[in-house]
Amino acid sequence: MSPVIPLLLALGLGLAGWLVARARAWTFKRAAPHGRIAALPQYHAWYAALWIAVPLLLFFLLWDYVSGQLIMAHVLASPEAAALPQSGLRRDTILNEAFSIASGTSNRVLNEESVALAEPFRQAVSRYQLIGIAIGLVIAGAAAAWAFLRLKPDFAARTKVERLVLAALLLASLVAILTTLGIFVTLVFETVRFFGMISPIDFLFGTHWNPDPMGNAANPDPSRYGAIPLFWGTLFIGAIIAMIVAIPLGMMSAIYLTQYARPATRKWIKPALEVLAGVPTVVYGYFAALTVAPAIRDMALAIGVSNPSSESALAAGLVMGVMIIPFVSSMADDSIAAVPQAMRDGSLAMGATANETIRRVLVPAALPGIVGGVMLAVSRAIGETMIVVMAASTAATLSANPLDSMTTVTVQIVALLTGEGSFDHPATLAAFALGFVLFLVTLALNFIALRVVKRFREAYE
Amino acid sequence: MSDLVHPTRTPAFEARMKKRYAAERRFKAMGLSAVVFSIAVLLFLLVTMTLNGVGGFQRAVMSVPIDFPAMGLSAPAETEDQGAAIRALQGQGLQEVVQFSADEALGEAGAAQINPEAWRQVGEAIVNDPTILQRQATFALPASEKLASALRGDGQTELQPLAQDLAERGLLERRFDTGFLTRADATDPQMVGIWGALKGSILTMIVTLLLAFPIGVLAALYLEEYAPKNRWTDVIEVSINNLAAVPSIIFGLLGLAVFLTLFPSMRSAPLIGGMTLALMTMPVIVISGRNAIKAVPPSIRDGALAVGASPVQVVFHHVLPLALPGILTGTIIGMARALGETAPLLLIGMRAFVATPPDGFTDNATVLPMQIFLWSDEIDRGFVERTSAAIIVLLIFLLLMNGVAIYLRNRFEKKW
Amino acid sequence: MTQDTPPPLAQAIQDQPADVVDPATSEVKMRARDVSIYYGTKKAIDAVSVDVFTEYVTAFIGPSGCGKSTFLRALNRMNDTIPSARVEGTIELDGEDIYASGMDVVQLRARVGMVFQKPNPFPKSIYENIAYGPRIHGLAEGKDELDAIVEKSLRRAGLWEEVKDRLQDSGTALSGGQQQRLCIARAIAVDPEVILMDEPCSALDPIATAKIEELIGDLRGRYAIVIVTHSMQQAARVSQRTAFFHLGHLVEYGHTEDIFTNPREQRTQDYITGRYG
Amino acid sequence: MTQDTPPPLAQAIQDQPADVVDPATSEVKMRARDVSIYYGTKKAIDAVSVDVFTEYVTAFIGPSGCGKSTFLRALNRMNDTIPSARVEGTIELDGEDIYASGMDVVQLRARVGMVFQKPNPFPKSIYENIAYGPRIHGLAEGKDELDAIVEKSLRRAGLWEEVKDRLQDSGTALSGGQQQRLCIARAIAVDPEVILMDEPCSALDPIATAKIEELIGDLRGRYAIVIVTHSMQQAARVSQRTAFFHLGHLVEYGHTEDIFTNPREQRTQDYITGRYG
Amino acid sequence: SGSPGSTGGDSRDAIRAVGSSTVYPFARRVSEVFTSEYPDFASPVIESTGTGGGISLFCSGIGPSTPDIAHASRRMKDSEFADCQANGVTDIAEIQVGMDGIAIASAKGGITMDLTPEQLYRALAANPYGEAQTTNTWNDVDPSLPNLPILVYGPPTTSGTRDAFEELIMLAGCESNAAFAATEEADEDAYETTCTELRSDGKYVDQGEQDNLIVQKIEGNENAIGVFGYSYLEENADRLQGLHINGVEPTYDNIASFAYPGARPLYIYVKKEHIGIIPGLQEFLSTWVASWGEDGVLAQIGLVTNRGDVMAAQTSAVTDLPSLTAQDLQ
Ligand SMILES: Nc1ncnc2c1ncn2[C@@H]1O[C@H](COP(=O)(O)OP(=O)(O)OP(=O)(O)O)[C@@H](O)[C@H]1O
Ligand SMILES: Nc1ncnc2c1ncn2[C@@H]1O[C@H](COP(=O)(O)OP(=O)(O)OP(=O)(O)O)[C@@H](O)[C@H]1O
Ligand SMILES: [Mg+2]
Ligand SMILES: [Mg+2]
Ligand SMILES: O=P([O-])([O-])[O-]
Repeated sequence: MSPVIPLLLALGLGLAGWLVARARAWTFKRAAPHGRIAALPQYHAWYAALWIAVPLLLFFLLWDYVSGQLIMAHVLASPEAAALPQSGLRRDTILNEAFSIASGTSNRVLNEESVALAEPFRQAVSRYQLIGIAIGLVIAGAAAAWAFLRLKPDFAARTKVERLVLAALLLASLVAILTTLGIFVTLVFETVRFFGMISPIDFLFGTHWNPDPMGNAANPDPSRYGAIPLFWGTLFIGAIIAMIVAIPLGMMSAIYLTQYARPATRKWIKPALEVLAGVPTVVYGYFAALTVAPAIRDMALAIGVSNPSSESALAAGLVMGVMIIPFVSSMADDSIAAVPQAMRDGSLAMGATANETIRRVLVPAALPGIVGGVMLAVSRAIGETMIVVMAASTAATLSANPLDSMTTVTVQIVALLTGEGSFDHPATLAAFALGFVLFLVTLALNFIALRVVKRFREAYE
Repeated sequence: MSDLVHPTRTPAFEARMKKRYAAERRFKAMGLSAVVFSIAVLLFLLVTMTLNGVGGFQRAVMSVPIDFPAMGLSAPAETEDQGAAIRALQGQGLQEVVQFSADEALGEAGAAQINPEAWRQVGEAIVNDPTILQRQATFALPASEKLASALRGDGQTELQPLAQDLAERGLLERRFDTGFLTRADATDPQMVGIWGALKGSILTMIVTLLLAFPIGVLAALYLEEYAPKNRWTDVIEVSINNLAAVPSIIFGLLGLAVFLTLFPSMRSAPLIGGMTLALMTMPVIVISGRNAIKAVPPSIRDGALAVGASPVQVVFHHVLPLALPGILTGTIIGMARALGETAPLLLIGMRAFVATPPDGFTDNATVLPMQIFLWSDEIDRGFVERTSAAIIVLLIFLLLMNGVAIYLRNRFEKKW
Repeated sequence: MTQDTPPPLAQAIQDQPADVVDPATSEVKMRARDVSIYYGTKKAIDAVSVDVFTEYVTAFIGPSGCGKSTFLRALNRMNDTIPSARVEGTIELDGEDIYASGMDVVQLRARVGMVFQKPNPFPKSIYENIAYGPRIHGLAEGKDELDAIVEKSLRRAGLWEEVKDRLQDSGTALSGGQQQRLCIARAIAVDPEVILMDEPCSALDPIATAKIEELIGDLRGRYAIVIVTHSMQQAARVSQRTAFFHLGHLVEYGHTEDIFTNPREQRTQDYITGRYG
Repeated sequence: MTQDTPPPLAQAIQDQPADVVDPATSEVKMRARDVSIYYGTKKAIDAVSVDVFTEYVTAFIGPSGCGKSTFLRALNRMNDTIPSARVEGTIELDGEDIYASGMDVVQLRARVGMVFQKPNPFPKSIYENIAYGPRIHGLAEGKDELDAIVEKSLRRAGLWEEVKDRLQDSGTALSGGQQQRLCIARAIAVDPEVILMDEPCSALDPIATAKIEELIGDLRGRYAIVIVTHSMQQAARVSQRTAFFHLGHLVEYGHTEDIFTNPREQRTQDYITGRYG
Repeated sequence: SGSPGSTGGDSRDAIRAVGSSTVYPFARRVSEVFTSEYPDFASPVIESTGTGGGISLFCSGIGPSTPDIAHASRRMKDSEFADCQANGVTDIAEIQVGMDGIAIASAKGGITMDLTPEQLYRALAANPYGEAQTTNTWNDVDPSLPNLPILVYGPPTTSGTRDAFEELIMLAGCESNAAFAATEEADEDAYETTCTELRSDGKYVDQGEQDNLIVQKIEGNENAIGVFGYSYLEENADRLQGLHINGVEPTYDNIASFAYPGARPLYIYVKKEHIGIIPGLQEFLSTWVASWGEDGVLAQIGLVTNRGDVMAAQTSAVTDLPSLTAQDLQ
């Protein structure tokens, strides 16, 4: 049945209920002393409308499923269905096709049998549609009767309607928990499967990473699943190189903008920095791979490094650092702004210069906030994917040389999961285990950082 | 008292002042250079992309006059749809006609470098206007990628003299390629377009917006206005804050493990992509929504409560309308982020090659940033320009969205 | 000190119109008994009992932080909006316990209106500010009735003449004093029985303050009014009953005249002579 | 009104030690002439001329928003930190125009110290709070000298005995009154010539207030002190000169005793008798 | 409410093909032609997942949620076939669409060498002949080779190219040592591992499924060599040069004639059950046929076409679609 009919029916009946209930509430109101009744007529109206429309919609949702079964039963019982193959894909296809011909969504005939079946489908659909509407009307009538019986001058319709609104709000916020739970369960489930094949010790402390997706899944070689090089690469690119770029630049930008720049300058520069934050990571990745990495390679060649990698950790890290600058600067900006004006005034009134005030009073006072911000930035950098997918390597080397190629957790997740669909191989599951580690680490970083920042804010409230 | 020399009025103090002011100037200069550096990087990025990308909006075309009356093609039946009509023309030897005309006009070496798909363009022209068969018409047919790169000055050296020669004779030139904005992905950089990816992005964003916006706003209202302070709301609060910080690729893992398990046949569909991105965007909307709601001064709530408004009325009559600009700003920023997002979509199959734009939410599709990623991996030099052109298109959308957000924020920034 | 500078508080009381200084017995509108109020575990009000009379203005005075606002907000359950706040004891409105479970808070607040320290008009038009309450309570049928209510309320608040030509302007575009009168008009519009005012003049300049004080005098006969103020002078000028709070305790409660000229407690005496605060 | 409640302000003045009520002529430390101050286009102070004398405490009083703080902050150019603020007229320190282009603001602020309404110790140790000024100005050579300055300043601020055993504790861990004395000690540590105080007691309880007032009395002989207060009682208690501001104008300026017992202007009279504010 | 409930399966319009990155560019091209020739059918979805990944997806079952076609740059393995059978994918048609060679190449102007499988084995094996890998430069492998660091970019383990490289080059190089070959009897598994396992100390760099990237990488580094399908070499003939193996250059003819040691056939596997169920599948196969000739579009982008008799057999196979059996794979 086309979803339009039930929708229109529910809305139409709901509207009718709304109008009637409102009229009725008005009669109460006119009759009431001082014209005061417990709730405004419009709340009575909404009460009735919701009572009619919600059960009706729920019924139609259910009916959609039930009638599907009934229609199928009807069609299969029809003589035309005798010609159908007994089971399998073809049978499903013919039925699907007949159904789409019957409902007019498509005319393509791949299987001739479906044409004959279209008619029984058509019959069944219209019969069950009628039955559905009839039952729907009965339900709507019953609901309306129930609702109208309760409409009285002293009926607290508003409270009832508002309770429903609150329930909707509560449901919406539960989505967040569901998502978190979904992520957690997904990751834990697959990770546990992975650890059933590869011991966590080998995974967390092994120094050799070279999973073999085509190897024997039943008997994997745990020595190929040592993730230390990935963790190191992730840290080196995201937490070291990127932060060496982002922290000083971000901090100094924030200080300049909050303490020195004229409001007019600030008004232009801040959005520009936000644009820097709004550039998609895939663009940064392209920039890193196409412009920065070759430049770094050339530079390395020029200073006499033999055979430098064209996907050095440095290239990915530098670009990631640039991406993080606005993040650090806005966190630092917020933190410095959260230091009460009184601190700054206090210092200036002592005869301190701006730079003394900033370095000796503002930054120390804002430090918890700034540290929290940097932790958030780190968590963002180590979870960043596209830049490293495009500019870092897939080779898991354990090295402290920024010109070497390194890989990261996110690169490996992408590498292990793109395309490869077999969910029971440890190499695929390893991606989930890596995801889980990444999730836990960023979670911990964020959790601590948010706490730190919150406590810092509270200190000044 | 006044005869006592104050330590702040000694020559030693004055001398120290000089140093202090110098330090001050140095510090300020450092700050300025940090800002300048950041802006410079931004500009450099934008300029590089623009310079690279301008060429990406063009392609090399060759002028081929075709004398239809001499070729004896007959117009396909009007009833036929375009595909069948073109197939009919193909049966009549349209390919050879085009090849022959090209040979005539460009010489054999040149004609060999007509794009193998070019004859379809002629076919489409005939289907669109059968009267063209009565006259001679000149077509600007795409050249092969090899010739196109020779014209750019890279690629195989042996083709470069040919390219130069044709260009000098005015038969080969680079023209603005309107098709770039209307075609979908292809294997040949001469033939690619971004409409497929752009449409995929639009469909995906619609799903994301429809899911994330209402859920995000309602959740923000609940948490900020009604949630009792208890362990449950703490859990909600913590999960939202953490979701906002979970790396995007983790959402891809979720989409892969949950959505694609529930709807296995919807791999690569904007519906699934949109759902995945909605989960990612929702917390952003919740957080910015809460901030906007928090910024509505409590005195307004008090005022409404004190005349006897119920909490729901307070929120829907006063708080929400006042917070709306802030919520919208946050939503736009969240959507901009989702629009530029690639990583989670990599894992749910939105990286497949699809040669036509998607028709609906359940069609196979890719998205603009993913198209950039895919093209960036292509080896053909032609793709470098095309990639940058696609980046320009993406950046224009994002700059517009950011611009609107910044405008909204400035416009409605209230000092209560 | 020269003789022509009279002791200020007594002077202010003497300036009140004679007929109101000792009004005829009036009925008790609100009755608080042994009310204690906690913020979490912190006791902000300790066993306070006070009566609020119709046709009187009752002033709550006391040094900052003594709990005046806290107690005031308990009278129309605005404390409900502070999650940590908890009220013990009984507060009755016309003999009905307002903290009883059956009490409809929304209706209570319509009966006990409130005006705040900082004028807080809605960022809507002047008209909409006043019309909001009648609208959500369904007090007017049709536009005409609503117009009438808006005009009447603005008139009573002494604002009509100033704004009648710009009812569609935003309420926030008015001056501070006008805004405060707008808030009073807004409170009046739903026909309350009691009006609570928390330092309604502290954000205003002297001229606007004088206007509000005058307005309170005009409104007195019609509503029970409770006003919190940190200015003893103001209390003396506008109120007939005064309650002096200190550190959460009600130190003294009685006729304003008695409190200011003949306090029973040493703490009251110290406060009104400016030894602290 | 009974006879044993004396007129409060006069009483407060009489409570001052006899020798300071009419001090010997003292030199003018700061001289403001025709000072107008604008925030953007809004005039917050209109042509005010005031002298500040060494060894005197000068009090600025007036209703809220009349410009007391604005004028006070102009005296050590703290207004510079507000981008929209603009000062016209001349203000001299020892005859030198502090708004002259050659004026070194840093040095000026070291000479004219300031204490704020809300105590604002740095979130550092008590020791570091005091040492901050001497350190940035390089006033001490070596740790010993610094220790000596810290001790001396804390002693003068009457805080030494209370904190000497916990100099490394955070300054923010002190009570409000102690914090305010810490801020005074911090200001003293750089040996200023003038100390400006903007409502230094308004965030404090009565006992802490009393301590600060006592401290101001002790410091008076050594520095020129300017104090903004909204409590007339406080002005009467601690100051020898009083300036009464109203709506940006200086209404009256003179000996505290005269202002409170025998004001020349009606507005002053109205204010101190509580007709507004 | 789009489909009747009990059919359970949902339908799919677009053909879905997954697998080899070597076949990917050809399949993409075919898909493009198919899309323009049959605009009524949805455009096929082609994903490059590597041969192994593709076949494992392909074999995961039948029905609209599984791919219709798997691309392979090597023949399906017995184990994979068994997996297919176990999952109900019993009716598979195998079509050899053309040939490819494992090209070993460097950037134009970069390193040139004439290598033997044995040299390659010794340079790239994790444990050549069971001993520890100690070579760092080509010179360490064989004094006749240049004294340059070993750096080889190549495909990952999921890839058919990798498989073919291990099979055709590494194993051959390993077997050339008769003494070691004798140990096969003792432990077949260990022998196999020793012969095919590539070193993972950074000399051999796994480049993911993107053969393009390998090309880019060696282009940027003149000392690096790359391992990828011949079509990529041909495509990029302007910037790459193929290295000789056993003195034979990787060229079209040498591959077609199997003179070049790295020659191998390319396959697509089709689920016969899906024909008539997924719209356009049969037409898509016809498009392959139309494209794979010597003057077809695929040859233009580097496909080494089947030789005459094979070509004929395969062309008829597309219409007959004989089912693959376990024996065929022996
Ligand atoms: N929301 C709250 N949570 C916790 N404590 C509070 C809260 N509101 C007020 N308090 C505390 O309760 C006490 C009484 O506060 P209240 O605001 O009632 O004082 P007040 O007499 O109105 O003071 P003021 O004259 O400054 O307005 C104070 O100690 C205050 O700090
Ligand atoms: N930063 C500013 N920008 C614009 N106007 C200001 C600013 N600071 C103060 N004003 C205005 O200047 C006038 C004088 O303010 P000021 O703070 O000096 O008053 P005050 O006498 O100190 O009042 P209070 O007793 O409340 O502290 C007021 O109208 C105030 O609104
Ligand atoms: Mg209060
Ligand atoms: Mg002030
Ligand atoms: O992708 P492959 O062809 O190397 O399997």
